[in-house]
Amino acid sequence: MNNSPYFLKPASVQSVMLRVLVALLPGIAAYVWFFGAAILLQIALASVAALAAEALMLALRGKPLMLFLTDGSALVTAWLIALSFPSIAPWWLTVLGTLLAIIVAKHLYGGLGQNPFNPAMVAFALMIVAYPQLMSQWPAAGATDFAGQWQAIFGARPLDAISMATPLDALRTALHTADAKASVAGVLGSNPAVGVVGGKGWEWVAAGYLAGGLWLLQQRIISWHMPTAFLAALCAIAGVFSLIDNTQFAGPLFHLFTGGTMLGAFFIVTDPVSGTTTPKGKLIFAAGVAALTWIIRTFGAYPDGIAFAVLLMNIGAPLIDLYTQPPVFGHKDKRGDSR
Amino acid sequence: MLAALLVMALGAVVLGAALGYAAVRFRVEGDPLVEKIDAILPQTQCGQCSYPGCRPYATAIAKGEAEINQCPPGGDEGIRKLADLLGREFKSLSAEHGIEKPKSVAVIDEQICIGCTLCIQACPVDAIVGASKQLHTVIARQCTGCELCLPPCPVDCISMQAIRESVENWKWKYPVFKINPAQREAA
Amino acid sequence: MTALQRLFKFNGGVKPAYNKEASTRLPIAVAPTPTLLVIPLHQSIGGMPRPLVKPGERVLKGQRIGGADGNVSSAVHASTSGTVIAVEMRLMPHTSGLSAMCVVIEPDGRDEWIPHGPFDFRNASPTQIHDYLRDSGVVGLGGAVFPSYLKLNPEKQRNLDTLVLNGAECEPYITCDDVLMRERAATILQGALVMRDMLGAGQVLIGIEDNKPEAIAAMEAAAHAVKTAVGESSVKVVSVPTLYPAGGAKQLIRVLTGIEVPHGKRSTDYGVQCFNVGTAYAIFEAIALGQPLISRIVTVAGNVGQPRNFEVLLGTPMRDLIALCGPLPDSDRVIMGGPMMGLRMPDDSVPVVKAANCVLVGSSDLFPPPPPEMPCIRCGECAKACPADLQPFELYWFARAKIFGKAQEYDLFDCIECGCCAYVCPSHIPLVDYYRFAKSEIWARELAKVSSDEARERYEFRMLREEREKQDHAAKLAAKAVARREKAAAAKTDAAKVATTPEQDEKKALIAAALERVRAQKEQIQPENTINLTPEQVAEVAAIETRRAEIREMAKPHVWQDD
Amino acid sequence: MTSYLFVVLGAVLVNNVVFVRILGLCPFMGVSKKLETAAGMGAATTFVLTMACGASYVIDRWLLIPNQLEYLRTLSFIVTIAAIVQLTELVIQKTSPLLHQVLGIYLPLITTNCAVLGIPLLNVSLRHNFLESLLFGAGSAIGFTLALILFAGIRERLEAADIPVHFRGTAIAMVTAGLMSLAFMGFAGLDKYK
Repeated sequence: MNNSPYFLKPASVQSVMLRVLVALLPGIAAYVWFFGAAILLQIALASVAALAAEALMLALRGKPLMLFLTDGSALVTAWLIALSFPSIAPWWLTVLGTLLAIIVAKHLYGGLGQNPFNPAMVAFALMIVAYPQLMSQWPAAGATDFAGQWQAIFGARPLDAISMATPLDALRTALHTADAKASVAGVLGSNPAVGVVGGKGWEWVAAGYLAGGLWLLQQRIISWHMPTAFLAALCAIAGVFSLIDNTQFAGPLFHLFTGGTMLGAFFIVTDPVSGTTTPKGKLIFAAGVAALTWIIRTFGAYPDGIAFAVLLMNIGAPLIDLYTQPPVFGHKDKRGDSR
Repeated sequence: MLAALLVMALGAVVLGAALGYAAVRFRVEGDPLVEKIDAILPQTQCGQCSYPGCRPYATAIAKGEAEINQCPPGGDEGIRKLADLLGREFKSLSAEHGIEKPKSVAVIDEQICIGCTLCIQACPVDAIVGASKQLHTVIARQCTGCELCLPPCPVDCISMQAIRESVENWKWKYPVFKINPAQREAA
Repeated sequence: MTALQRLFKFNGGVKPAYNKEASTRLPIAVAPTPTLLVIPLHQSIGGMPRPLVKPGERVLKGQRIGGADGNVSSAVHASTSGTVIAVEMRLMPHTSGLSAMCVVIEPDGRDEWIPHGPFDFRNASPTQIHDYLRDSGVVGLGGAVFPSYLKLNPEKQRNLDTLVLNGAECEPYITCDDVLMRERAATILQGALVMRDMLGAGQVLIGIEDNKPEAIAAMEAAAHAVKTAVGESSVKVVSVPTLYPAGGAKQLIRVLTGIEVPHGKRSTDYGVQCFNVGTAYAIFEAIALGQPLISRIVTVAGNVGQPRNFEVLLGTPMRDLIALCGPLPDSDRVIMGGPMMGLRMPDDSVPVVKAANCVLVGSSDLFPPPPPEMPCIRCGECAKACPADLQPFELYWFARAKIFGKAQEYDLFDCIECGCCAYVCPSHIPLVDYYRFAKSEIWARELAKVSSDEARERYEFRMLREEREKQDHAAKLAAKAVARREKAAAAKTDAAKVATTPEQDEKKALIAAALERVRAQKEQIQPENTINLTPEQVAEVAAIETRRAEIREMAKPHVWQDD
Repeated sequence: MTSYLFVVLGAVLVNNVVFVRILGLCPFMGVSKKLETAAGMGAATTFVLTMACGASYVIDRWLLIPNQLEYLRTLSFIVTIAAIVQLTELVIQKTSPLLHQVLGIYLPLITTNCAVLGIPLLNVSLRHNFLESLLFGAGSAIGFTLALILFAGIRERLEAADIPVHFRGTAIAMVTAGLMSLAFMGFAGLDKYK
């Protein structure tokens, strides 16, 4: 029989995970509206693959199957993978990424709660390193023809017909090709994929994520530290550099509403397992992700930097936590970084 | 060819001289490590490690002559600490040196004791009091449970008794970890 | 009187369902004397008292049956008159289910007091007060049972600004302090004034959670009465926000004064001393009436028909108390204390002791078994709830893997085991159990370390002694050999009469040489690396030593000053 | 001036000696169990590597090239490094016996740390001047130290994780190193920007 405390607050891992999934729905709805139902197919693929991999690993490790399978954590990983991968990527890309995420990044480290790296971002980074072409084929806004997308996913039809580069990718390619005349305004102005502030259609998906994220904040599933620090730091860095030279550096609004910024801010950076946990550490961690994201987007070789930025900060998370321990009751004056 | 030889010879001389100087300048005497190892050992002085006491064993470990898994009273916990201190891999207790037993103390059966003082001479920590032809008794608080007094006793009047659990020394148990019972053994 | 006090906040805390109303509907009842009293000798923090009575002896009510032993220990008394029928090991009110020495008394029904009278503490020396309170067995009645005489020692108190009276009583179900304040406010206040005079404190702050308006009103009325009667205006009744664990001594001191008393420090170092209201009541009885602590108010609540507070003789079996309240058939456990921190009892036969503020009857409906433990997802809820500002999930992470050193680095010993973290944990991890486990392992290790250090010293001394004996022996042999040779030589040459006996000189020289060798050996034990150090290294060594001292300090058994 | 900055940044992050060049894995795996030892090993390697880069440049430039003895490069570099390591070991043994004991067999191992030989050789093939050689050596060593310390931070936490039995210890450390390497691939292209 258990010891004190003898009664617990009604809360469970499952309800936390479920609410995260619910918070993703507005973004997914916008995704379907602008880019077709392919994303639902990808989510289904990733979910099935994740649950299968989870069940396999749990069975191999001799853990109670139903208890852990129903905790929802595998589904969260699966959905994040589906949402961060191009929705018209071939089916095996999503499935392979999901399997690697669940098996290598999660269960080899002991499963839920013990993985030092964000599994979804491990999947993204592995796949973009291995298949850079396939990972850069994004659907064009308005291309909602499901039959064509089905064919793209299951391999019958060449991708190019329905895909185009994202604004981030286009901008990076243009500025990197040492074309002296290329400027942010020039590249973005002529690009049909660009909408009001970010990618056409993508900005609405981002708004959906933002809405879901705000709901998560209101539900106290995530704390304000990470999203705020992430978005503020990204704004600040992008703002300063675009002030310095707005032909070479895109402005803050562009950075906020393109790529995976909003998904990252509320659903990826906020992962408590692989991130930091102290209040100060959370601020440092999220600001670090923002800085690295901006650096990789601007100077690096990959179109979006969030995955790498998150993984890089994951590496430093234990140390950040170690050196930002909040002072303990009664030790407020002398503690700080004394460890 | 000659140039090559000269260059290498020159290098050898210069580096040799530098090293030779350093060896003299930075000579180290004594071994503070022994103290640190000795502090980890349980000080039962039982000799199960095949050394005459804890300190000799510590010296042997520091010199690299002994393995770290030869101390049964220290148990796995002690080996882990040694492994941590020395940056070596953890090894489980070597079977030839004994097994980890619950901590116990020696008790002399006063009906049988003949007062021969042999156990007094054997006790490494002077925890047995008595005199020739007089009853001996063990100071339980200072007994390390090394069992060295058992063999010399001619009448086998000494027995080891495990320390009983009381409200004072009772320990909270490891919470039952329902997810993975195998981990408890491993951890 | 309550309005002007500025309040502070502590971080964390939770708001569980309080369930306090049911047991406050009826006034305090006096529980009947049971057929058999089992009085454990060890009822306070510190050393086990010595038994002062033998089986067969007749004892009077209030007679000392256990004498304080050691510097920290408190006396135990017979709760009523009767015959001692045994001094033996009996089941203790402790989760371990182990037994300890108890005095078993069969009451004779006459309830005959031992002669007693008031104690004039104003004209007594500090030592007399110390001994009197120790022998009257008053300990903190908030649950920590720390001997009160150690906290009322006027010699040690300097510049004590504030005496805090703890009436917060934050644990769900428990109402013993609440009803005591409602019904006996004047007595509590008298006790508080006695303590204030002993300590020479400036003001008295009585902190009561704002979910006990009747108790606040009663205490205010009493404070007002004192003010009008004797012009005593140093007493303030302060209503504090209801938030578990506001009744923890450190949390209440923080709320009332803004001072945070760190772990391992005494609150008196910060000019504050804190007592439970029940302790104040007991102090009054001990000083003004001369009655030692033989009874206390106990809440009986939980899975019973009519929860209520009783004035209970110490040693009364919990079963008898529960029977008075109409236990419900599905009851499956008895808890001493509240649902957040209470200890599960091995069965319902264990006696009420000084620590028992509440006898909580549980059932699987009332306190359902926790859902299966899930892995920690580091969500940080526990850190938000922790009133000691710890990182409970880190403590858990290392305690689970038995990496105790790391757990200690994360200030395991600042944990007050309030249960907030486990209460909010979405993974239903029994966090406090992990901390209790880690703490008791670390204490055991510290004890083992002390005894191994002692063994090392004794072993080294023995080695030294054996070496000395060997050398002495060798010296003796050598001296004898020399003497023999000389005797032979003397006999041979017939040249006698050497002024002094060379034998003695030789022996002395040999002994001196042996001593010298021993001394030299001792000196050599100094490790070489402690000489010729740079100032930085010396500083580093000193820093390491202080850190070690701190760790030793931290690892000392944790003493609550919660009363 | 910026070119020197790029040499250092490139060596620390973009072409991190451990994660990208995959050099010096033995000490990386061996001495990363605890934060303090990792920092000590990193410091020792930084010292040795910087010294080795300076010394090897001098030897290469003033001894080997004038005498057309380039074929002795590897040999003479190894000798130089071995001597510097020996020197470092003596100094550490005197100044910090515990660090010496903890680093144990890994200290002489710096001799065979391929990073310590590889970086001076890279210096030659990249035609670095003396200052660049020193900076490249120091930068690489800082990258090595960074990798070591970050890795140690993760390993200290992994020590308490419920890792499947067959993956405990070195196995999971290798997986982790691989994933860290993956993360560092995010820096790709940074040193080639315009």
